[in-house]
Formats: sequence, structure tokens, C-alpha cells
Amino acid sequence: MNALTRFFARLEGPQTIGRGPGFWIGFLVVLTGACLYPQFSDGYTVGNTVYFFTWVFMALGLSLIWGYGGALSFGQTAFFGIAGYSYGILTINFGAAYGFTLVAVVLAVAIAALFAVLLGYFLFFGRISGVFLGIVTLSVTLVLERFMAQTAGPEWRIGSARLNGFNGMSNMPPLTIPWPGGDIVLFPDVQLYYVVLGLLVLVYLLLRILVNSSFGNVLVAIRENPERAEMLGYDIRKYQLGAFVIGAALAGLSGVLYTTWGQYITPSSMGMTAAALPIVWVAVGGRSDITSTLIGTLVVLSAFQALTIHGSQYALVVMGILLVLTVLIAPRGLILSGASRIGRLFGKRGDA
Amino acid sequence: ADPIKLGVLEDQSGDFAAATIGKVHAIQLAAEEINKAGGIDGRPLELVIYDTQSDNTRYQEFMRRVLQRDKVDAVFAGFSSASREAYRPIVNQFDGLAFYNNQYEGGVCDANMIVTGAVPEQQFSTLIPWMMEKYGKKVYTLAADYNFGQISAEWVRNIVKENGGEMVGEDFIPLGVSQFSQNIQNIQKAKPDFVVTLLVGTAQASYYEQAAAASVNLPMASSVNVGQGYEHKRFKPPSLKDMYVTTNYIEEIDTPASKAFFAKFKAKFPDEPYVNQEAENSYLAVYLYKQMVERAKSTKRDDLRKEIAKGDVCMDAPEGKVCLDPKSQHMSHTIYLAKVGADHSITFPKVWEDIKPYWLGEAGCDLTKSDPSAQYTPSNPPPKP
Amino acid sequence: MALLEARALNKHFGGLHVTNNVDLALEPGEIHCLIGPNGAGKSTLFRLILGEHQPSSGQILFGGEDITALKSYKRIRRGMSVKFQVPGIFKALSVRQNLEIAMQQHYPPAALHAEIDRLLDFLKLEGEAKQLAGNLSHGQKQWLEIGMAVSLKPRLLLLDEPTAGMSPDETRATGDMIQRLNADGMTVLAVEHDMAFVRQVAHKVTVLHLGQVFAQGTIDEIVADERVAAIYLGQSTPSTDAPEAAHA
Amino acid sequence: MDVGTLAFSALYQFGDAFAFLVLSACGLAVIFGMMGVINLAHGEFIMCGAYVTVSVAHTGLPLPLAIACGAIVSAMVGALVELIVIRHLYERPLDTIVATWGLSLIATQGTLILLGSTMAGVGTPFGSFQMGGYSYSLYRLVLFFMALAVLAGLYALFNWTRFGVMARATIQVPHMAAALGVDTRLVYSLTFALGAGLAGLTGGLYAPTMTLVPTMGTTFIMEAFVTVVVGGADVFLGTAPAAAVLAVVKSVMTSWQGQLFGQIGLLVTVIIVIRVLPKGISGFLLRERA
Amino acid sequence: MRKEVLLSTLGLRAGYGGKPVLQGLDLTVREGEIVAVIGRNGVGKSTLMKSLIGLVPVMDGSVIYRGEAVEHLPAHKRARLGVGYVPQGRDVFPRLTVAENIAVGAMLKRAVTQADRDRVLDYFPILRERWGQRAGTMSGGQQQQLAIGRVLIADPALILLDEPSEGIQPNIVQDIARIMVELNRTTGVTIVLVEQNIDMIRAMAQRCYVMDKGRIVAELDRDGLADGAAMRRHLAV
Ligand SMILES: Nc1ncnc2c1ncn2[C@@H]1O[C@H](COP(=O)(O)OP(=O)(O)OP(=O)(O)O)[C@@H](O)[C@H]1O
Ligand SMILES: Nc1ncnc2c1ncn2[C@@H]1O[C@H](COP(=O)(O)OP(=O)(O)OP(=O)(O)O)[C@@H](O)[C@H]1O
Ligand SMILES: NC(N)=O
Ligand SMILES: [Mg+2]
Ligand SMILES: [Mg+2]
Repeated sequence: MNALTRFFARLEGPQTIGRGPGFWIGFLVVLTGACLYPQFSDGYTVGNTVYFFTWVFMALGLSLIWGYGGALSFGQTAFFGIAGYSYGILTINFGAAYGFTLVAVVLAVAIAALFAVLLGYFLFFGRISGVFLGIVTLSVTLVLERFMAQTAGPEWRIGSARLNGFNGMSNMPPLTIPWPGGDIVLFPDVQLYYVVLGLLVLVYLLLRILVNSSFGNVLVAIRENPERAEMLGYDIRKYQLGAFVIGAALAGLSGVLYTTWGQYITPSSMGMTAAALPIVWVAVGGRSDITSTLIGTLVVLSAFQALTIHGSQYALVVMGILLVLTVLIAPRGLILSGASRIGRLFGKRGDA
Repeated sequence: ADPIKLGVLEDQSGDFAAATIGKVHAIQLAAEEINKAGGIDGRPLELVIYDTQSDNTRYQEFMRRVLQRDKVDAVFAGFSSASREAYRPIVNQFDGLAFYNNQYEGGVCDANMIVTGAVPEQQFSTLIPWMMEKYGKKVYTLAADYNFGQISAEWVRNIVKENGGEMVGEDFIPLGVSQFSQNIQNIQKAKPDFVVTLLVGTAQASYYEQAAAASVNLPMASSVNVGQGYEHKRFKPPSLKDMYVTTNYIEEIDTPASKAFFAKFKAKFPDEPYVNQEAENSYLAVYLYKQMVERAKSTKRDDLRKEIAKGDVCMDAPEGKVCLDPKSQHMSHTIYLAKVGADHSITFPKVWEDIKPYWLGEAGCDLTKSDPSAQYTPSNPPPKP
Repeated sequence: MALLEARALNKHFGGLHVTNNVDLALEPGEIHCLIGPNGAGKSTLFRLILGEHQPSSGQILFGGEDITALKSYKRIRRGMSVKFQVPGIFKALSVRQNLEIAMQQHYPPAALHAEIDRLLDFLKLEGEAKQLAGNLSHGQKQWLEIGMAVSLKPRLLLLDEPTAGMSPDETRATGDMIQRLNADGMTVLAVEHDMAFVRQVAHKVTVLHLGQVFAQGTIDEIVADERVAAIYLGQSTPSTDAPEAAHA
Repeated sequence: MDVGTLAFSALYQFGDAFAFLVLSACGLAVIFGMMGVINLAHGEFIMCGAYVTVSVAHTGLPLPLAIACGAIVSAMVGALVELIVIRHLYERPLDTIVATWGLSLIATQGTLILLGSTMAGVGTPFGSFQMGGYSYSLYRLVLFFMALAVLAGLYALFNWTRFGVMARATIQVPHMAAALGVDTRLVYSLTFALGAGLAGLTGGLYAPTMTLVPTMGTTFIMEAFVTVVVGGADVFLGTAPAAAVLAVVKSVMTSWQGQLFGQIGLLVTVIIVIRVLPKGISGFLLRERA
Repeated sequence: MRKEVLLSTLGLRAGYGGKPVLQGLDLTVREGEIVAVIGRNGVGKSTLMKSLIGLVPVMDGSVIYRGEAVEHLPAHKRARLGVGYVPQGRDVFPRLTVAENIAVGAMLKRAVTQADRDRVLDYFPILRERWGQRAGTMSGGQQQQLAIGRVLIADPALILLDEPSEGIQPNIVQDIARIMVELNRTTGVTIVLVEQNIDMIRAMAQRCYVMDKGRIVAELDRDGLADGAAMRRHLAV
């Protein structure tokens, strides 16, 4: 009982913004809004929102690794791609019956996490840090991209799944929930929306607990001063590896959800531009706080899409200007800076 | 009357923009002409245009948007094959109709797709034998290392073999590579009679300048260059000297229909750097759509496909007469052999009329009977019934 | 048995022989001060003990166990902790968080915050608990780091110039604290240049010079040693200048 | 084919790869190595240099002068960018990733809007020479020697001049450098402008050999970052050996198995080198020296 | 005859992030004086020194140097007016060699002769011995000596010393005090000294300000300095 309340007490803490009844009432209001809104909206908007949600997991994972742990991984898209392809290969070979797509999600995320264990062991136990870490992870994802791009030939197949090179892999089934009287196929519409929203809330709350736990404390300590953290008796490599694997699993989850959303995965999802995007989302929101990351990612994604829709060829220029201005005006990230400004407005102290 | 809505998803920025902005302009030109002439059965055309920024994920976002939110009647979409594969599942899911107005590696057998671009059998079965006749039987292929390049290279290999020639080398170049010293040396070592260049994207186009600077001086043959990337306009002569290209359209084609099209294009878009084959494919696709809708008196995909099945959806395009093949929903083309001179002027040593996109149909794709929604290649043909 | 034993420790940096066959033994429960000229190798010896540097040759034993090849964090877990010469704190975290990170390993969650409050009080940093550690004054940073080191409840506390930048009163307070901890059983090895402090706390003093053990004994023996005066203490020893300190 | 020809062609390929790596990296090495700014707009400074060079050459000025113009204009743009944006970010270098990525979007798309999707080239000067049955572009040798000259010049600048020492001091402890009388803002501006100018020089040098499109900078980016990072923190100790190692790997892998393996080989080398030397080559050299 | 005032502050308020640490501080230093500033940890001594050289923004009040208000001049301009600063915590350039660190210090002087260099290296022989060593690998006390030498090379007219004895072995502390006094006598250099080491203050200072909570709360003259009990009272917690 005591342990359980302490567990939930970790929902708040110095590592996350937002505390007290005010925040949680706001949280519930937003959550309720998110639950109700499909009833008042059209299929496109809902499907598009799911699309935005799918990326958020990767951003949250990067926030954990980079914002909290101080290790800038430039290669989260490697896990995204691995999980996406794994889902494709598994479901193309074994189909969608008996809820296998759900098993495939778990397996695909596990494969990404396993790859992260190997890579992370190599990186952190080799004491690679700073920008070196960024370039090595980027190199890994680019190697995967280059390799996958040239697998167009029929010899590149796993079972009945063609890797299909740069054109990408398609024809995998969407998520399918077995149901008496006909499986429920989760096309990007209301059903998939609730599934992904549920996952998102779960991941968000668990991450809040994680970063406010002693694990989170140590992670932040490593970011601030790894030597000191080690001199307090922590094996910093294990903590970094732990965060890296969790972050990779979340990137993998994004990859799987993205793949099921569009029934398509491509090598360019592991390319240079794709690799840079999560960094931008996380940095714009405020990398050292998961709430800021979550909101920031959604804001950036929808703002950039809206710009592209309405801005014609000026869209990219405006995006660029917005990014530069954000960095200049909101040093700690748009959301984090905004939150602390609001916090100050209401006379609260020590927010964030 | 209610407008007919056409979605247009093309790359107006990013890597591919140089070859694809003209496609948007061509569609705008055709729509304007059609609307001036009273629309399609009295219904005006309304274009819903999004910039896909050379980014596959944008194709996914916007294909969903045009089909689900904008509820367009047909979509004109895609340059790279990857972008087409990215949006194809979505078109299938919503049972939409998409025109892919681009030359490509071929093989898409999908009832939701109509392809107006040229395919390898049209470009290589003409080009390669002609080149072997003129220059000799030793061939070297330099190709982009992805689906388009690999599959096209496979076509070249097969045709060279069928014609009693010899492949003396093949080099595959990852997309984005711009440095070719090693390949230039490989080619010199292999001593081919000519080089087939299947290089894609602006970075890879740097090959020509670098080969010229090293005095490679070999004739070249291509299905993409000049017709798509107008390298002969972008590079200083004579780096593209003796480049032979089979294309269904380029702005230099000297027929009345072509000159009229080119003049209209330039009148509306005077700054257009070049009117390439994809621009013409896009232009004719709008008219093709008009014809089908007028004949079917409907914009429903099934009604349109009934017209296609009749096998007589044909039109006089700027390139000449073109027809839609009911089995594959691909297009027959007039194929021009363009030769680049030392001063980068274009001549046309040969023209082949009415070259059919025969391969898919012969291999077993028949959309009038079934819709596998798949892409096939010579080494991965449709399953035999 | 000695708690810490260094046997013939050598460390080279390129051509520089920084510690030269150092033998040092610390009895459990003693306060041992390490003094010596700048560059004598004192901080380097600390880093060797902590495993930040690997010795070129020699052996380190802790509680009888050979720890020469052990990773740093394992040595800490065996019961060491350290305050560095240059403050090593978590600058962008609050003072409270700094202590929390150090103490969460040693106190149950329920008791943790009360313990932190106690320690803050003790360090006279209660007013700065929410302040970012990087914004503390130099002296306050020293206090914080000493607090972090002490809070690990080590068997062996390593202090590299704990009173640098402190006023005489604060130096004395630090000395008092160390004596109290020592009375509770903590063994201390401290590097200091402040002779008043050394005189206050040291049971035993080792002088390091040019990487070698130069002299060893009680503070009075050392102060009386003319060779030490020549290389280190100078003409007027502080002990004569500030006699009050010793009796405070 | 005789041994001499083989050796020459191997050397030529190595030199070609080396020049590309060094010239891609040098501007970035100054900006990242000296200032800690992760400049994702590096490629766009290269593009800027190339565009200016070609535009100037089209007016009839000789190519070397045109290249100098390209470098100078890029340097000026760099100084401006430093003043408006980068200056405010020295305290938080990671944020420069986002800011310079934004700048890169602005530059690429702005160029597309203003100057169209491509620009006509100028052609490669100097022609070719024959060696054992192969013909080679003479200009590639010029590029190689320019790479060596840039390395030598940078080494001299940063180690033998007041500016070099001031710049390095400023980057390490800016407030202390200021307290010792160094005008740190000026030093930052000049350093950034130098890096941008070097990128512009690279663009100018490669402009005659490449297609000119707004996105052309991206072809340099990966090589640039990889070289700088394998080199490690010390620009001058690091860049040259890193480029040498990577050029060997790249040219050998490319000639053996093609460009794909050249690229993958490059990336795998990075992963291995950094695993073995976690602080890059210069980190390793300096540790040994210490 | 009293010497000219070289440096003074008037109602100086300065601090970090909008919060003043110095709460209206007044002090006066005359040319050729050695003035000490003492006070407990955290009262704002280092903040004072930083606001004198220009590393902390002045919010209110003024800093007057040679009769001119300099509070809005950036640090490098004040340095060029002859102000030298030895910070608490040394702040040497870690990846520059000793020689290069000295060279940065010498930047202000148009021509640094070998004699200038020798003078400084004679004060701190270890610097000559380690001329090519990277400063970051020097021991703490060695770095402190470098930080002092780095400032002396430029012959400043005013030296701000923030706890110079920290980390330095006792006999060199005595040497430094001696060197400073000698420099003060021979060149007339003015020195503001923040110190906790009473021996050093007594050996050097002619006058002493006592700081508390961002203000000057007392001033001791030579006699006050000699009074050990008074000193300790002011430094008491
Ligand atoms: N990484 C290194 N490379 C080269 N020399 C080093 C390195 N680390 C320390 N040294 C040298 O080793 C010697 C001992 O340094 P150390 O820091 O141990 O001295 P110390 O006794 O702690 O001196 P202080 O009292 O000044 O702190 C010094 O001469 C120093 O310059
Ligand atoms: N960078 C900073 N940001 C915010 N507050 C700071 C900063 N540096 C110092 N402070 C605060 O200003 C006050 C005065 O600090 P300062 O360093 O001037 O003290 P000091 O008198 O020099 O102390 P010490 O004797 O410990 O060196 C302290 O309360 C400290 O917490
Ligand atoms: N379809 C092409 N050229 O990728
Ligand atoms: Mg030391
Ligand atoms: Mg201080």
C-alpha cells in the first residue's frame, strides 16, 4: 500500500513540470477532450491525429535519452525502421489471424529493443559520449538506410516478405483485434485512435513515474556530471544503457504504429532528414521535460503540416524561420519556457 | 455545375523539385484550358494542390487528405517510385483513382492506378538495339542503386544479351552520391562501346561533367537523363555530347503538336526552365481523364474502368497518339530517340510510333479480370494462373 | 589490518613520473593528512585510489581486498567517497536534488527527505535548498560537495582541499565536523594546505614531494622538520602565527 | 597493366577521396571544432559558395577569382548569421542543431524560390591527362592540392598567429578570455565567418564539377560530419589523419566493391574508430602526448 | 598628499538573473593601494570582483575607474584600460599550453619581451618548467600560479585578486604576498584582494573592507588589521 502510493507519488517531482491538483485537473480535462473529440470530428482529422500520435512515442524516448540522460542519439530512426520492417516481415509471413498483429507489435518492439541492447552495450560500455555518440548512432541508421535502399532485387526476401529496396515494403496488414463475430481491423480511424491514445497516456504516465524515480535522478545526474555520478557509486553505463533501450523501444513502437497506419515502411524513414526530425521536435518543445516534449512534438507536427498545406512553396522557409525564432526566443524550448512563464504569472515558485 | 476535383501531389520543393515543378504547371495549364473550353461536361475542374516536399511521409499525409477530406475525384501524384509505393496502400484503402505520370521501372499492376509515364520495355527495347547497331556490342551500365536503377539495369542486361551483346560492367550508385572518379576509371578499364547511364537525382547528374573532364569520350544511352533532368541545359557543353535518350517527350520535339504545346506552356509559365517528359505526361493525363469522364458520364472509378476496358481510350497528345492499355492501365507512347550534340543541341535520329507497354500484360497482369495491387519485375513476375 | 594500503604506486604521464613508489597505509579510524608542495602528486594519488587513473605499477588494497583493477563505482560501493579539489557537483540541479542523488542509495525513500533536511541544516545550506548548485558561491559549493561525500556514510572519506576558500571559522567548523565523523568510526584521508586545519584534525601527516613520500609523523614532528619547512612550509609556520586555531 | 599505372590510379583515387573529405570538413571543423556549434547549415554555405562562384564566372571573370568571390560572400553571410542567430546560442550549443537546421531550410528553399530549381554550370577547367591507358581530370589534382593548402593554412593560422590562440582561448573559457582583453564577440564572428568562408571555398572549388541545385549541400554533409568527428575535438590534429584514414577506406572499398560499399565502409569505419578511440583521433593523440 | 582615487563604486547593485547580490555597495580604492575585501562565504565578494571587471551586469549604481564610469563597458574594454583579473577557481584555458595561456594574457601588451616573460617565470619557476604542458593537466596550485602569472605579464594598473592563495602551498603563498607587495612598491600597481587567509591579508593589505549580504559593513585600517580578534569577529559565521 505504502509502496503503491509512493509509486504514484512519483507522478510528480522535480524532473517533470506540472504538479498539484491544478495540473491534474487540467490533465483530465485535456484527456476527456481527447476522448470525446472524435465524436465531433471527421475520419480524416481523426486518422491524421493518430498519425501525429504515432511519432510522439519516438520523441518521448528521445527526451528520455537526450533530455534526461544527456546522450544525444541521432539514430532513433534506426529503431523506428527496424521495428517497422520487423512488423512487416512478421505479419506478411504469418498473417493477421488470431490477433497475430498484436503479437507482431510486441515482437517488433522487442527486436528494436534487443538491437538497442547490443548497440547500447557497444556504445556506453565503450565510453562513447557527446557528439561522438550522436555521429555513431547516425552512422548506424544511415548504414541501415543505405543497405535497405539497395534490396530491390527478388533475392532480398525473408520468407514471403520482399524487402523491396528504396520503394519500401507494403501490403502488411493493419492492426487487427480478434473479436467474436469478426476481427476488428484498426484502420486509421476512431478505433485506432483510441488504442493509440490509450498507449500514449500509459507511456506518458509511466515515463513520469520513471523520471521522478531514483532511476530518473541518476539519469539526470549523469547528464550533469557523469564523473561525479560515478563517484557516488553508480554504474553510469548501466543507467545509460537502460534509458537507451527504453528510448529505442519507444522509437520502435512509433515505427510499428507508423507502419500499420500507412501499411508502408521505407528506408528513407531511417535517412538523414528522418533522423534529424525527432531532434527538432524534442528540442522545440523542451527536451528536458516529457510533457513539453509531448506537447511540443504535436505542435511542431501539426504546425508544419498546416504550413505545408497553406504555405505552398514558402512553407519550408516559414518553418525555418519559426525554428530559428523559437530557439532564440524560448531558450529552454517553446513549451518549457512558456510553462515557466505561466508559472511565474501565477506566482508559483520552482516550477520545472 | 459542381466542380470536378483533382488532387495534385507533386514535389515543389526538396531534392526532386527540379524535375517536378513542371508537372504541376502542366496540370494547371491543362485544367485552365479545359475550364476555358467549358470544363468536363460543363463541370469545371478544381485543383487541390499540395507540395509533397520530396518526402514520402507527406505523400501519405496528403493522399489521405485529398481522398478523405477534400474528396477529390482523382489524384495526380508522385515522382519517385518510393513516393508512389508510399501512397498506393492509401489509394487502395479508400478505393481511389490515382494517375502516376512518370516514367519508371514498370510493373505496377493495380486497378486504382493509371500510369501515363513510359516504362522500360518502351524505352530500352528501342534504345539498346539501336545503340548496339551503331556503336558496338560491349555495354557498360551505370545505374542508381535502387529499384528504378536495378530493374532498369536488368532490362538492359536482358536486351543486350538477346541481341548478342556483352555486358562489360555494371556499377550501381547510391542515391545522393556526387563523386565518380572511381567509376570513371572502372569504365575506362572495361572499354565498352557505349555506357548506359541510369542516373537519378541531381547529385548523380554530376557524373557527366566529371566524365567529360576526364575525357571519357564514350557515347551514352539513357532512359532518364535529358528527358527528365534536362542535363543538356544545365551543364556546359560538351559534357553531354553523344548522349542518346529515348523519351516520349522533350520540348525540342519538332512537330506541330509539340510546338503548340510548348508555346502554350511558355506563354503561361515563361520562367519554366524546361518542359520535360513528365510535364507532358501530366498534361495528357488531364485530357485523358476528361475523355474518360465524358465517355462514362461519370467520375466513378468503376465507370471509368469500363471505358478503359474497351481498349480505345486514346488521344492525340503533344508527343503524338497515345492509348491506354486495359490490362495494365499503362500508356502506349511515341518514343523519340534524342541525340545530344557537341553544342548540346538536340537532334532526333529516330522515332518509334505507338510503342506499347507490353510486358505487364504478357507477363500475366490483367486488371480487367483481377486486381493484385502489386508491383512486378522481370525477375519477380506475376504468379502464373 | 590497514583499511587502505597503497603499495609501490607509480604513475607516469608521458615523461613525468608523478607518483613514485608511494607506500601508504591508513589504519581504520585515523585521520590522515596528506600535505606537500603543489604538483607533488597528492590529487593524482587520490585519483589512483579512486580508480580514475590506472597506476603504471603498484597495488591498492582496501579492507584487505586488492582493488587495483576495480572500476570506480565499485570502489565507492565498497565504502569510499570523495570531495574533489575542483568542486564536482550537479550544477544545473538544485542543492536538494544533489543531495537526493547521493543519498537515495543509503536511505529508504520514506526517510530520505527528512535526512536531506537534516544534512542541509548541518551544511547551513537550508536557505539554498532550491537554488541551483551551480549558482552557489565557491565556498557553498565546497560545503555541498563535502555534504554529498559524507552522506554516503563511507568507511573512508577522501577530501581534497576541503577548506580551500573557507574563512578560518569555517575551516574550524569543517575540522569539527570531520572529527565528529571520525569519532563515529569514519577513516579520513585529507589533502590540505591549511596548517591550522591539519593541526586541528590530523592524527598522522604524510608529506609528499616530487611524487615520493618525503616525511611522515605527527603534525609537530612535521612542522619541526626543517626539510619540510624548506620545501613546503616556508620560514614562518602558520602554527606560530595563529596559535588560537589549535585551541579552538 | 603495369604496377606504376596501378599505383598511380590507386593514389589518384585516394587523393580524390581525401580532397573531398578534407574540403567537405574544413569549414565544419572550424565551426564545430573551435566553437562547439553543430552547424547543420554547413552544406548551405557550400551551396552559397558554389552559386556565387558560378554566377560570377558567368559574368566572364576568371574561375579562380570567381571562387574567391564565392568564399568571401559565404564568409560575409556567415558573419551575418553569427550576428543574428549563432551569437545567442554559445551557452547552449545543442540548440544550434535546431537553429542551423532552420537556417538550412530557409537557405535551400529560399534559393529555390529566388533562383529557380537549377543553375547552368561553368564546365571543368584544365582538361585531362593520360597515364597508362587511363585519362584523368587534371582539375581533380588541383582539388587535392587545394585540400593540402587549406590544411596547411589552417594549421598555421591557429597555431602560429595571435588570432589562433585567442580563438582557442575564447572557445574554452569565454568569460576569462574577455577578462584578459580579448574581444570575444569579434573572435566568434571571425571564426564563424572563417568556417563559412571555407565552406564557400569548397563550394566554389567543386562548383565546376557538379550540378548546381539548391539541395547540393547535402552531398557534402555526411562526409563532413564523419571526418570532423573521427578527427575529434582538435581540428588540426584531427582532420588530416581522419580524412586520410577515411579516404583509404573509401577508395579501397569503392574500387573493390563499388560505391555502396565505399559509403557503408566509411560509416562502419566511423563506428569502429570511435569505439576504439572514444574521443576521436586527436583525443587519442593528445592523451598520448600528455 | 593623498593619492588619486583609481577605482570606486557608488551604490553598486549587481547580480544574476535579475536578482541583485550586491545591494548598493560603495568602496573607494586609491592609486597604489592594496585593499582587501573579506566576508563570509556567499556574501558577494566574487560577485563584486566580477562586476568590477565586467563579467556580471550592473543593475544600478556605478563603477568609476580613473574618473570615468565604466559599468557599461564590456570586460575586454576594461581589461584594455589596465584592469587585470585573477578569478576564484583559476579558469585557466585547459587545452592551451602554459605558454599559450601566458600568450593570451600578454595579448594586451603590444610588445612582450623575453625580459617580461622571464620576470613572470622567475616568480613562478614551475611555469617555465611546464612551458609546453596543457594547463588542464596541471595540479590545482600550479594552475593558480599560472592564473596569476597570466595577469602579471600584461603589467596591469589594477589587479583584482579573488582568493589567490587558494590551493597554493604555504611557502608560495608567502612568496605571492611578497611579490605583490614588491610589485606594488616598485610599479605602483593597485590591488584589490579578496582573501580568507588572514596571514596573507596581513602581509599584503593596507586597508580592508568587510562585506556582508552584498554591502560593505565595516572598514579596517592598518591597526584594525593587526587586531586579530577584530578580524576574526568580522569573519565569524
Ligand atoms: N594528465 C596529466 N598529464 C600530465 N601531467 C599531469 C597530468 N595530471 C597531473 N599531472 C602532473 O602531475 C603532477 C601532480 O599533480 P597533482 O594534481 O597530483 O598535484 P597535487 O599534489 O595535487 O598539487 P596541488 O597541491 O597543486 O593540488 C603535476 O606536476 C601535474 O602537472
Ligand atoms: N552564477 C550565479 N547565478 C546565480 N546566483 C549566483 C551565481 N553565482 C553566485 N551566486 C549567488 O550569489 C551570492 C554571492 O556569491 P559570491 O560568489 O559572490 O560569494 P562569495 O562572497 O565570493 O563567496 P565565497 O567566499 O564562497 O567565494 C551567493 O548567494 C550565490 O548563491
Ligand atoms: N520513377 C523513378 N524515376 O524513380
Ligand atoms: Mg591537488
Ligand atoms: Mg568567492
